[in-house]
Amino acid sequence: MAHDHHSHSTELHEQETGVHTVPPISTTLVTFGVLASLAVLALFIGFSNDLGGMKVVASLTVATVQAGVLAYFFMDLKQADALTWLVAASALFWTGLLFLFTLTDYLTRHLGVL
Amino acid sequence: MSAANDKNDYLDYTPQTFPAPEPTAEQDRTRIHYLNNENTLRSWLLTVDHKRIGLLYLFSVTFFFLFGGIAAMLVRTNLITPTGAILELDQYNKAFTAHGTIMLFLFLIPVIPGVLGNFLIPMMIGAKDLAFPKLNLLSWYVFMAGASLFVWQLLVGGIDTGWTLYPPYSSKYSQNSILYAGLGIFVTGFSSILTGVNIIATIHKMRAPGMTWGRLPLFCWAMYATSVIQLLGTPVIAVTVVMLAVERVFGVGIFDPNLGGDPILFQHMFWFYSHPAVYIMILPGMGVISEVLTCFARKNIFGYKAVAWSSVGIAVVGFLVWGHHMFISGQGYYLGMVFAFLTMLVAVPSAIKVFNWTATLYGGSITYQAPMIHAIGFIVLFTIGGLTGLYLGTMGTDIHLHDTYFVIAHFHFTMVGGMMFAWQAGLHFWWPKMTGKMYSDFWSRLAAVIMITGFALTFLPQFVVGYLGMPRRYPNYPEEFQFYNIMSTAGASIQGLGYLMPVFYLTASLFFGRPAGNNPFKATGLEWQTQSPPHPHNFETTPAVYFGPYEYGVENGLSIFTNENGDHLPTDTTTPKEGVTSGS
Amino acid sequence: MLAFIQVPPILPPQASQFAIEYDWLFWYITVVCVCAGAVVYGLLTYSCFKFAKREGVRPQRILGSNKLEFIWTIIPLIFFLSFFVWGTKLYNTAIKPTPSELPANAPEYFVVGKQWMWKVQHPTGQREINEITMPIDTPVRVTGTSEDVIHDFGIPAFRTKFDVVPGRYTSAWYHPNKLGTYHLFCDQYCGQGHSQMVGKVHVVSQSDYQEWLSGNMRNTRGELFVDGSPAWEGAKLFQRLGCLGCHNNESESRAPNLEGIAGTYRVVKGGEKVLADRKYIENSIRYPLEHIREGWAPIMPAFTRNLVTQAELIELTAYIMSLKPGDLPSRTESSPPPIGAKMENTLNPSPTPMPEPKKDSEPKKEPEMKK
Amino acid sequence: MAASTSAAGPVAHHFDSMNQQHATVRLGMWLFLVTEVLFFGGVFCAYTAYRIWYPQDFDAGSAALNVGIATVNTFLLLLSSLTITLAIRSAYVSDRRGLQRNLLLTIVLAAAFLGLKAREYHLDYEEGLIPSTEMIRKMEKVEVVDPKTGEKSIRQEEVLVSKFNHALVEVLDREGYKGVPGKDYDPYRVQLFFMFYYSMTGLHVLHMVIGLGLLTWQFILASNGFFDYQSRYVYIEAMSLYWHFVDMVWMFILPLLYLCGPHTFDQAVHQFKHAIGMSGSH
Repeated sequence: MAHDHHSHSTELHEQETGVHTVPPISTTLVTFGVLASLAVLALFIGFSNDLGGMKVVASLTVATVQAGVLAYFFMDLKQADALTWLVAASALFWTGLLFLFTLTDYLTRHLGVL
Repeated sequence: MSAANDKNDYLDYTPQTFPAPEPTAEQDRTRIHYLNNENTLRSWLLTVDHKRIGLLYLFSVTFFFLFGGIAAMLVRTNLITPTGAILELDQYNKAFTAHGTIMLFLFLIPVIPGVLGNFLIPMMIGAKDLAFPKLNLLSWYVFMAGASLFVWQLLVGGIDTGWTLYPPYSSKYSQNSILYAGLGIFVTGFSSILTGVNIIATIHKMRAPGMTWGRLPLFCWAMYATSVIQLLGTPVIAVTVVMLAVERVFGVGIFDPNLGGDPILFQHMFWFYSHPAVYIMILPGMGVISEVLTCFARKNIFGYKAVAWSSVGIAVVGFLVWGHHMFISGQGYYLGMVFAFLTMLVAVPSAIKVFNWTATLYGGSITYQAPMIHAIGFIVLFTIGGLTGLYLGTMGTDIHLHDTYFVIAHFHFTMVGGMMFAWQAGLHFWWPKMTGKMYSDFWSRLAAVIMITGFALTFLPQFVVGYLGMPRRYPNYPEEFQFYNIMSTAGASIQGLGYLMPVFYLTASLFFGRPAGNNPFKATGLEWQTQSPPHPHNFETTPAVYFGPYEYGVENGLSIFTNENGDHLPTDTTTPKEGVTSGS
Repeated sequence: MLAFIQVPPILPPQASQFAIEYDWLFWYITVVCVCAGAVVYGLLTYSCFKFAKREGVRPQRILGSNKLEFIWTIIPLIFFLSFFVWGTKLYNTAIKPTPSELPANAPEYFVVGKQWMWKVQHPTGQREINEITMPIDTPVRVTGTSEDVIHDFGIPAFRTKFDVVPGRYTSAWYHPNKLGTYHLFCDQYCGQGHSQMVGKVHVVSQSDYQEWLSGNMRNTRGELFVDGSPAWEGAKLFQRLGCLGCHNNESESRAPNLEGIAGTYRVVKGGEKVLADRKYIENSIRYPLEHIREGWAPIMPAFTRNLVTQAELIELTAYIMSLKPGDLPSRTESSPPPIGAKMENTLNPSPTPMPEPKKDSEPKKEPEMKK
Repeated sequence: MAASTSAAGPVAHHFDSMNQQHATVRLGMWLFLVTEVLFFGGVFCAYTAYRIWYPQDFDAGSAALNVGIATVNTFLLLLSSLTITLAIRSAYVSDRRGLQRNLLLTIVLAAAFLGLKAREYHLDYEEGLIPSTEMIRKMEKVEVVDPKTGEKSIRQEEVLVSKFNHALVEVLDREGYKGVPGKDYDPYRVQLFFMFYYSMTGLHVLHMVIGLGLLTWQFILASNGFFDYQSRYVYIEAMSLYWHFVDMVWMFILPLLYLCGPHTFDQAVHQFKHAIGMSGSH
């Protein structure tokens, strides 16, 4: 009884979440290489003072790419199940909401009278 | 792993069938359950059993409720006369702040997730415990730590900013121990985050075979939605409080007009959490009501999907409406318009719920024990709360009603008329399961009626006096408002009486109450199929589930543990199709 | 004590154009809500009695009905949206009046909120404390800011309310259409004296308003509001001569607070008690070192004739004699914006100025002024 | 069967399988990271709001920061992300020595980061870049108006100025920032920027310290006695998730706080040398 009880529920849960494996060491090193070079790029942009308004845009883009690589390879979203993706996405989505509405205020307040 | 539980391996325990057999009086005496297995103080303070932690929460929140209740009585008593009957201005401000902060952060937010959520969710989904038992215990300790900060803050003089803590008053001008209170909010918030993580992980990963999302009890749905809000909202107020504290320490800061900072920004970030927080407070209550109504009307819930998804809808849309607290605060006009629109949308799911509950009663076979009376009280009062919310969500009408007693009445109708009655309903409904004892039928019904009448008398006049323009947080007010305030105070004292009664008859039931039996209300939920009080591991064998949660509608109810042929296969491996497609 | 309770009003007075428009929407929502409540409670009561448990009657197995649910999703939504549309329109009227509602040249009152009082300045320069007098049937704009924390300028009879925020200007407009005196509340919690931060709104006839302006009308505190009265001129001098730099109501002020000293006995160096009458005050301005208040440093410069003429001395004294607790403006007060100032672009709110060096270095001028 | 559910084995009593347990732990950590995202999201949001209002002032503030240390710290943190990823691998393949080595490396890198950070704060403190209402007296030409005649005269006078603003102007001059206080930027709003600088880096440092604690704990577990790789490696993994997140936050702090103002590479080098005392004073 205990036995099939187990076999049963493991099977049930394995279909929920696949078994994780650790990526080959080469992948890890390559990922690090990419991240490091992106960091160099970010600093390069930071030290070049002729971009004007585009500077912050450029460096934030780099940062976003960096974060993406980090999340996908190091934080292993690569093997993660749909649920994990959903969780990660929801974090970004709600942060987006916070930004969207709050900044709407700061961008449009002067248009209204009150 | 869990030190408290692997001591005795429940030797005399026979593998369980579903529903569990009613124990004989003899067995009942010898049986091991979560209350009598180990009774040292240590075993309680270091327990990782979700049921015991639920009880720990029960004791603490009840204590804090009395605390906040006393503050409320002070406030109401003071308002008997236009010039303030008993308190100095400063004392009054501290009293209503204490009432607000304690009731919100130490009672309404933790009460149902902490007590009923902890106790019931694993049992409702057929699990042995929450996903992270140690984390669960930790979150209770964190909660108590935060709570003691609040208490400490009261002892050293209390704060007088109102629970909203608006700067620059809270950051520069108030001379009180804001820092302790802020830290208290931060810490208790952390505890509710941990609870949220725990509950979401549990509902996702620990469901018994066949317990699909379509068969999940509505209480679990509501708790799931609540936890989502706790996870996404709480960190924002935490960091906001941090920034406030920084400003207080440095003397200059982020919301400081002297530096060109904007006090309104604090309000944005505060309400980003604090508006969804009111859904943290009401959603679990809605879950409870769905359970109670179905059981006492012997009916399937009317429109399971609608009720379930409206919880999720509220959780999501609830994050998009915070600006309706700021229509006249000087936020952008266009933003305000967007918020007003979304506010009208978030009103819809609540309306759906109310209609569905009403429809659930139709064609039932209704009995009126205490939980049912509370549940019906919930519907009646929450309807008023919801409808009056429309005045405040409408930009135009909010101009006049904002920060008046109309607002006070509105949110007490939702928070107390809603959540408090739901809490009472739930407590009375699951008390026999928690303790194995039945409370006095007469007294419990009487208390319910007293609470409802007292409540109505307290808060209905406040709508009128609010429309007349009496501002909130006023210890002194023009004479012409006195009549309504006296009515309120009278009602408040009746209410207070009502809330005291359960403390007595529930305690009495522990000693003199008759054994409740496994399933006194003949409910269909999994939690009712184990013995009461339940076994430390809830179920020895994980049950397999075959039908939806509210199959009252057929003779004797369909046992959710038997397949169509009525075979008892608690550990069957051939679960229905959707049984395996659970998960995200 | 119940005997003393007034007969309570049911509805607030309706004293402005906006109030009328407001109440239409208010009662529309009320009617809709009452109907909705009636439906819910009707069904509830019906089921509760009809389907109470009876022997032998089995509950039906109803799982739901998409049709019904659709209906009671859509119908409320329609009503809610009607609230939204009408409400937004009303809100728009409240903050963006059309020229017909509020002419561009409408008189503009300035309001400064301060813990815990309202200072009102009329377009014509008169000031009131916790009172605002306005002529009937004349649209006016009220613009407010705060010296310290967030306050809220609310007048129930006009159904309006707006937060006054430090570091920026917010405003509202009124079109009073009913004579009378109405409540003025601070609706945004602002600290200990929040409930003391109340006042009166006087809506008076045009003729009375003219009389009021000419100063022959007394406010509820029985004071004249003469523009150009000695006390009034004195107040301006008090500001200009920088007396406020030391004689202020702040904890670190370097000179005695002058509020309400008139007619009291003041202890001076040597323990002697002196009656603070007009003579005493004039002397203390001309020859400060004659009477030094016990516990204060002799740092006050002598305001000799070439600094303060006799006429000015009288006005200054009149002002100091008239000071009541709370009348003294706070040191960092940015005096209310000039007449005709419009909303500033709130994208860069002007911070209230930090204390300027001039005030602190004032006592240092003492030697030069002596000679 | 009671045994299978008791806490004897590596599988906790309330789980049915190791796999379920691992999945749950991962999910739990991800859920926690969601809250962390919103936690930092809050303060970043406030930052953005004011950045929209006061771009020049924020640039000026950034110009006063020590970008040299920030640069070095960036790479320290990236390296630590690498080593902790290797640590998971070692745990997965039950290589205790490798696990210890990688955890230790991570700890060292984190400590180095924190050390430099502390030095940075110390420098800020020495330069007086702490926002406050504090005033200092200094001689200045002021225009005095005779209250009677209204005639103006210039006179050397001791006046009160905001301590921070005074210090800021000096630092910016030293760093060669071409901007006139009061014209191109308002020192008070730079104070606002510095509030963000301290809040954001402060919260980040707090998270680093917590992470350091976790690392040390796992290192101790790995070093002495029983270390059940099968059940443990997922905890290392969960911890690494947290650590990577902290790294990720820094990736955004760097451009928003340090790099948004005008900086040059030589300046960075010089600042870093000065910070670790390899060059004399400025």
